[in-house]
Amino acid sequence: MTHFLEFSNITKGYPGVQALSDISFGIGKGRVHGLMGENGAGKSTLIKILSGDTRADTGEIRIEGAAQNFHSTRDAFAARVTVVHQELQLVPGLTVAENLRLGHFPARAGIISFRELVEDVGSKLRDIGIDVDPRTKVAALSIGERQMIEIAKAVMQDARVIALDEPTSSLSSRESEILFKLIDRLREQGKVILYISHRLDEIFRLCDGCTVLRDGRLAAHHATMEGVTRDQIVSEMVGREISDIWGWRGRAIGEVRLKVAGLSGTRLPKPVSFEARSGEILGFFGLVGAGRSELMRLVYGADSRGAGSVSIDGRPVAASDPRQSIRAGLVLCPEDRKFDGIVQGRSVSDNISISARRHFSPFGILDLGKEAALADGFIKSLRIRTPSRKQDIVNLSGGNQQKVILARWLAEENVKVLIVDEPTRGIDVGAKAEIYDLLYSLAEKGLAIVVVSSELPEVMGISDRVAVMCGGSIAATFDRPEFNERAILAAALPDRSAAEPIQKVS
Amino acid sequence: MTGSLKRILLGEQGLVVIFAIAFAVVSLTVPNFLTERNMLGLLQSVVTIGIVACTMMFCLASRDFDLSVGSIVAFSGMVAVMASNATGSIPLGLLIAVGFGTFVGFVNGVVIAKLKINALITTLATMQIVRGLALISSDGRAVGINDASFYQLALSKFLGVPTPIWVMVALFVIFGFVLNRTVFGRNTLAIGGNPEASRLAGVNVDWMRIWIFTLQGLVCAIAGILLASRITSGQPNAATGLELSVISACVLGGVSLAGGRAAITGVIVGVLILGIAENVMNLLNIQAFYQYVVRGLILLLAVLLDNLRSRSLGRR
Amino acid sequence: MTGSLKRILLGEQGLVVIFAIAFAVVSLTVPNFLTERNMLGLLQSVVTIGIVACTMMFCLASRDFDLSVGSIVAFSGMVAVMASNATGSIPLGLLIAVGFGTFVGFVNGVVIAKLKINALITTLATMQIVRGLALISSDGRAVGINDASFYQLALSKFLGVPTPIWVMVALFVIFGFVLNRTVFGRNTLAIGGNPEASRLAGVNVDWMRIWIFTLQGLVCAIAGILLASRITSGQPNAATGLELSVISACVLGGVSLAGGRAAITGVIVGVLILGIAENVMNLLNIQAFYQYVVRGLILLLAVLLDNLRSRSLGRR
Amino acid sequence: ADVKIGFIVKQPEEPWFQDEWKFAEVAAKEKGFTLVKIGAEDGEKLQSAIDNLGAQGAQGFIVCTPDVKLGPGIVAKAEANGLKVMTVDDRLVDADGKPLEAVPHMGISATKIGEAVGEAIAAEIKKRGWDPKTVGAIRVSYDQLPTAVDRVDGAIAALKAAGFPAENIFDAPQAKTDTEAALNAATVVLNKHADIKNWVAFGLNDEAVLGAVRATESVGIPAANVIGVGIGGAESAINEFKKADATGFVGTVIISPKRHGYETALNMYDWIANDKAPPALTLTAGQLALRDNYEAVRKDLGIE
Ligand SMILES: Nc1ncnc2c1ncn2[C@@H]1O[C@H](COP(=O)(O)OP(=O)(O)OP(=O)(O)O)[C@@H](O)[C@H]1O
Ligand SMILES: Nc1ncnc2c1ncn2[C@@H]1O[C@H](COP(=O)(O)OP(=O)(O)OP(=O)(O)O)[C@@H](O)[C@H]1O
Ligand SMILES: O[C@@H]1[C@@H](O)[C@@H](O)CO[C@H]1O
Ligand SMILES: [Mg+2]
Ligand SMILES: [Mg+2]
Repeated sequence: MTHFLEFSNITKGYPGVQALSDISFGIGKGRVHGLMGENGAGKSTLIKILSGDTRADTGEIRIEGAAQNFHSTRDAFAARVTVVHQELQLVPGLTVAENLRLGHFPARAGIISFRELVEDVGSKLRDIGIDVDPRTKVAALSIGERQMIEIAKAVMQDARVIALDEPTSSLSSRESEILFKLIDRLREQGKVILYISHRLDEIFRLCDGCTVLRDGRLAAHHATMEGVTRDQIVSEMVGREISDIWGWRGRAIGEVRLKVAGLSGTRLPKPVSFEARSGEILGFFGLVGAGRSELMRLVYGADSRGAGSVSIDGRPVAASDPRQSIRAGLVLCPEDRKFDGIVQGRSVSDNISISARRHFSPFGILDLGKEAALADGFIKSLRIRTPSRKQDIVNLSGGNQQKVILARWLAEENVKVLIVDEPTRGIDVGAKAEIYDLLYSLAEKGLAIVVVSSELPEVMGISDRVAVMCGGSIAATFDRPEFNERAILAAALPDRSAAEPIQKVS
Repeated sequence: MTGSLKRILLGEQGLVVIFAIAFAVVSLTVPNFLTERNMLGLLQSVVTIGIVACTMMFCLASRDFDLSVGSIVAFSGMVAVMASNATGSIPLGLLIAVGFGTFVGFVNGVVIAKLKINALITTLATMQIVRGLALISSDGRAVGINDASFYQLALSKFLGVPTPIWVMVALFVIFGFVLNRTVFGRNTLAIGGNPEASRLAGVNVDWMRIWIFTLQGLVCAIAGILLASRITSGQPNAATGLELSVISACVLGGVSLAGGRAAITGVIVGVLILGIAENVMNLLNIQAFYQYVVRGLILLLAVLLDNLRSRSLGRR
Repeated sequence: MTGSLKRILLGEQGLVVIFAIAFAVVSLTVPNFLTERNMLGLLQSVVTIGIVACTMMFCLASRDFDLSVGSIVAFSGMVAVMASNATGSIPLGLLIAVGFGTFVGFVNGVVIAKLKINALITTLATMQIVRGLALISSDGRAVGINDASFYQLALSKFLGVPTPIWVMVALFVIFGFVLNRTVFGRNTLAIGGNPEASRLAGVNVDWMRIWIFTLQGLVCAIAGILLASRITSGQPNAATGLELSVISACVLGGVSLAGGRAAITGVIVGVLILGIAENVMNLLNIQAFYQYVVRGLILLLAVLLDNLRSRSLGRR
Repeated sequence: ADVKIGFIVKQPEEPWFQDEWKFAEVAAKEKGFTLVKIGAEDGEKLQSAIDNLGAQGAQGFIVCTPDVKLGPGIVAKAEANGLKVMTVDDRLVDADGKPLEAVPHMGISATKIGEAVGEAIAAEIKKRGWDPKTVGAIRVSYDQLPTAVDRVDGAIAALKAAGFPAENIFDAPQAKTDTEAALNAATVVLNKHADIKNWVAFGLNDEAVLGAVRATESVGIPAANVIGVGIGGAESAINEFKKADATGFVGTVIISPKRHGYETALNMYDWIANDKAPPALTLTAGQLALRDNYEAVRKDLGIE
């Protein structure tokens, strides 16, 4: 039987890494097919080959029986294949409309018809259900909004095959739902959709079948999801069983460690106050643009504060300087891995030791042995997939980059408050469980931990207390016994009648 | 400052407004500045910088760099003269010069885009190679032109304004339009803003870079021809250091060296600031050595003002 | 090519290997090249570029740019001479010169880091301001030194090798160590790789940039003093265009203009390539105008070779 | 042994030095020695050039230095390399500015040549019957080059001596030494003094004066009202004389690169081969060439 989209014997190697070995499987017309696997299993690599971004060493892709030979993304586009890449690929200085039609502007004799551009994009966005003015500059959008734009970019084109690489990693459930409806519609139109996600619920909600990769090999292929269970997929992915992924365990909650009082900033005009205690995991939930990331950046001193104060163990932390925060024991894993997290062009080891190295550098001279040991230790304990600690971090898969950033702060001595913004964004199930476990043991050591997440099950699964943000302020807080999905969601939804429209700078 | 004044000063067109104010102040305080003659002289003095800035804007906006412009200007001017002499036809001579400049630009583009050699090094190399060729082909001497109508390119006037100024204005209009209204212009900004995203979106990045450098070469040839006509000969030493002036003008005008940001109004203002600074210093009879210092301070001041502006813009 | 040869040529140290081969070829084919005299002359000829390249490497690695080095070299040399003359004490004169260079570098750093003005523009401005000050303070003429022991700085030898060469070698060692083995060096590279991420990881980016420019100023002063001693006077026109040579040397040596990548071995090779090119062209009596062309071609060739190398490295 | 002589010049791009080299080459052919030509734009390059000559086994060199104050350094470097040295065009001085008498020199006095320009302009003013008080003078200046200062100062001195009022001399500083920069600077002066009808112009070299003449043309001052006298007499000036209509560029003071190039090379050869030291000081003179006699003057000086 020939499939609509068929991968046969795809192989791809990088120096020191066999990213894909001999991958073959097919997907029928009008089907949504999941692609699963641990971080670094080779999912994105497969998508990159499908999009013409990278070329396979051997093997071939067939669409409707015809062999495809993509030399560039333009070739793939011409064959009506579009892709949402794992990392956002937008041009911040251009408008939403321009970004959506980049590479394919409506133009006569090279002159762009801006009216047509804006109208066309506007109507398509409305069609899809995205509420953004096409004339807004992308720079003014939040990550979540950008992600939606990125998805729109792929979906708007008249494609036969659409591949989505972790499209929901920075979407809240509300936007995710918009996306799922969209995918259902595309399925009805007979498109083939290849869907990558680390969220199993989504796979079961959306997919007609799925393929699991492990270490670049095909671990399992399910033509239908009938009879397939979660546990089965998890064990196919990680090679072992994970019974309770959250694994929450109670612990003693102590004194207030982090106290935020009346904090405000340019993009968060209303003052916000909250506290986190020793041993406590405080979850922050909210919809995209609720202001959680803004708040955490202010707490950390990444952006300059308007008013308010932050103190740790009763001692105030100087405003607007991450260094002061780090020295006071307050650290942040940022949400935007690419722009705020990784240091491109530098090794894994360098990325891990960037902050902590000052502790083992008498007179500023590095102890290379200690640095190497530190890096190797984390590569092992966090199971970071990399050929060596000397690998350039940009060559790591998304999830493994995230682990490196976490390792950066775990390496710091004397951390009292750990803020993690979307800590498991792009992290596979197995690693998620490990990270949660790590958070619990850190909390047990007496740290106060703040977790920002747009995944409601995650927030509810691991937090001792949840703060819900809406429109730039904390709308409600819930203690673990009071956790209730509907109540939390309700608190996150803005009261449409009372809320002022969100102002955007274009 | 009242709110609305602040808004005007710090708004999108803030640079233009600041410039207009500075211009008014200079007009009122510097004798002989605001005369028709001086204005025309001033504009003529910025023709070379202004013309070359049009395409340098594209080059910088796409995150590239071109140091070879001065050499191309000098050599194309010489080619225009030599080819006119050799063929006995000025139009043919000009055509050959334009062809030559375009060719050098094309070579730059191909080397940079296809061989993936850093633009700074490539154009530093062609800057020297072309200058060397200019010196070799003329034995280091100025080449004169036999046909006096060649001078008319620069001396002729339309509505009382010399042709070179019109050419500059026309190029400002054309390239302003291209930047804002065409696929080419938007793709240029996209490449500068996020090369990876542009490539993935199907923009032919290599081809765009080749085109941008080719255009740069063409425009340098035009500037070179006008310059040769103004100085009535082709000189192998002309236009040294032009690259830095042009890049300064662009950066002054808000073109980002990190790519992705450019506007023709800014570039025009940048060019005029440089021209006015020179003009006023000479009108005020400021000593040559002090001119260096003043030039440096003006540069700093202009960028500082613009930074303050855009910073408070970001804070709104 | 056999596998292992390929591995050597295209490996980490490929640039060094290519250079070694080129050196061997030149030694065998160019008469008078591989003599002790010529080697010492060659090394002395690259002292200024070599010294300044040490800190320019840091500057580029952190994604900055410094065009003011030539002016600082010239002026600090003059200051050394003038201050020695004025105070009657050479050590005091040198101290004042070093202080002066360091101060200019510090000003660069503060303006760039704190006022957030583009480094290119800032240093283009200080380049002109400092050059202007140099000209003003000397009325455009060279200043001679009364005390002949000033010349000894450059003429004295240790183990048969002139002091300036030792100074250069010492600085290579020091800055090579600083780059790879200290927090300062690693933070420099981190800033170049991603300034925002580095800031959030607790690197004091502003402070680092100020330090880098300050060091650059200090090192320029050292180069300026040695130069003044070698040419036995302080010259306001010295070292013009130095910035481009130094940046070329760094880029030739694999320092990325996009920041985050640098190695001292590369920089040393880059400096030597430039020096050898000049030396050999003069030994072979290549005509001045052709030297331009050859210089350009060597630049292109060196980067091209290196690119081919690192490209096939990526493909393995 | 084979004789090898270096000829180092400060601005190899300048036609003047091309000519000097050309004539030195003639001497080399005649006597059968090797001539090594090196350009050295600044003190550092000059030091390397001398080392380089030493390494190649040259026995002596002739130099036009980028700066006369480099004197002691050049002498020391030459000694260290065992090279004989003589200077051409510009004479070396010590730290106090006194000429280094021990180094043989052939040259022209920058001040003298400037005076020749001034005198030529004054004569032309007289010939045209202008009243000096109504004439403006453009001093195209490039003050960071000491020779340039001396030349224009010479011209000014001669003009003043001929009764030209000092207050009518206006400074037009050129940012670079090319024609375009001179043109732009001179244009400002002309526009600032729009009331003045008659203009004279002088500067560092032909290119500078040409810039000023172009400026008068661009603001519409007829050639009859302009007197520009340059220095050098190379192509840019000749091109001007070849134009069908006379321009404001009336003349140029030609100095002969032939003697400077040929004779110095010959002197150095004699010094090395026959141990015959050159004369300590030879001063050559410039000669004024006008539109109608430039060919004769050039022949006279041995060029062409
Ligand atoms: N350009 C590259 N150079 C070297 N190695 C690479 C490169 N791109 C990917 N790899 C390696 O290939 C392997 C597969 O990576 P890929 O990005 O496909 O993983 P993934 O399944 O998408 O993981 P994640 O869930 O973390 O996104 C990883 O080990 C990664 O480090
Ligand atoms: N660069 C920017 N310029 C202007 N507005 C911005 C910018 N970045 C974010 N915003 C706006 O600030 C608000 C808060 O965004 P923030 O990213 O803090 O929200 P969040 O709750 O963390 O949601 P997300 O899940 O998107 O991160 C949003 O309305 C967003 O549109
Ligand atoms: O610099 C000048 C040169 O231009 C030529 O005129 C000869 O003398 C030199 O001093
Ligand atoms: Mg991936
Ligand atoms: Mg967020």
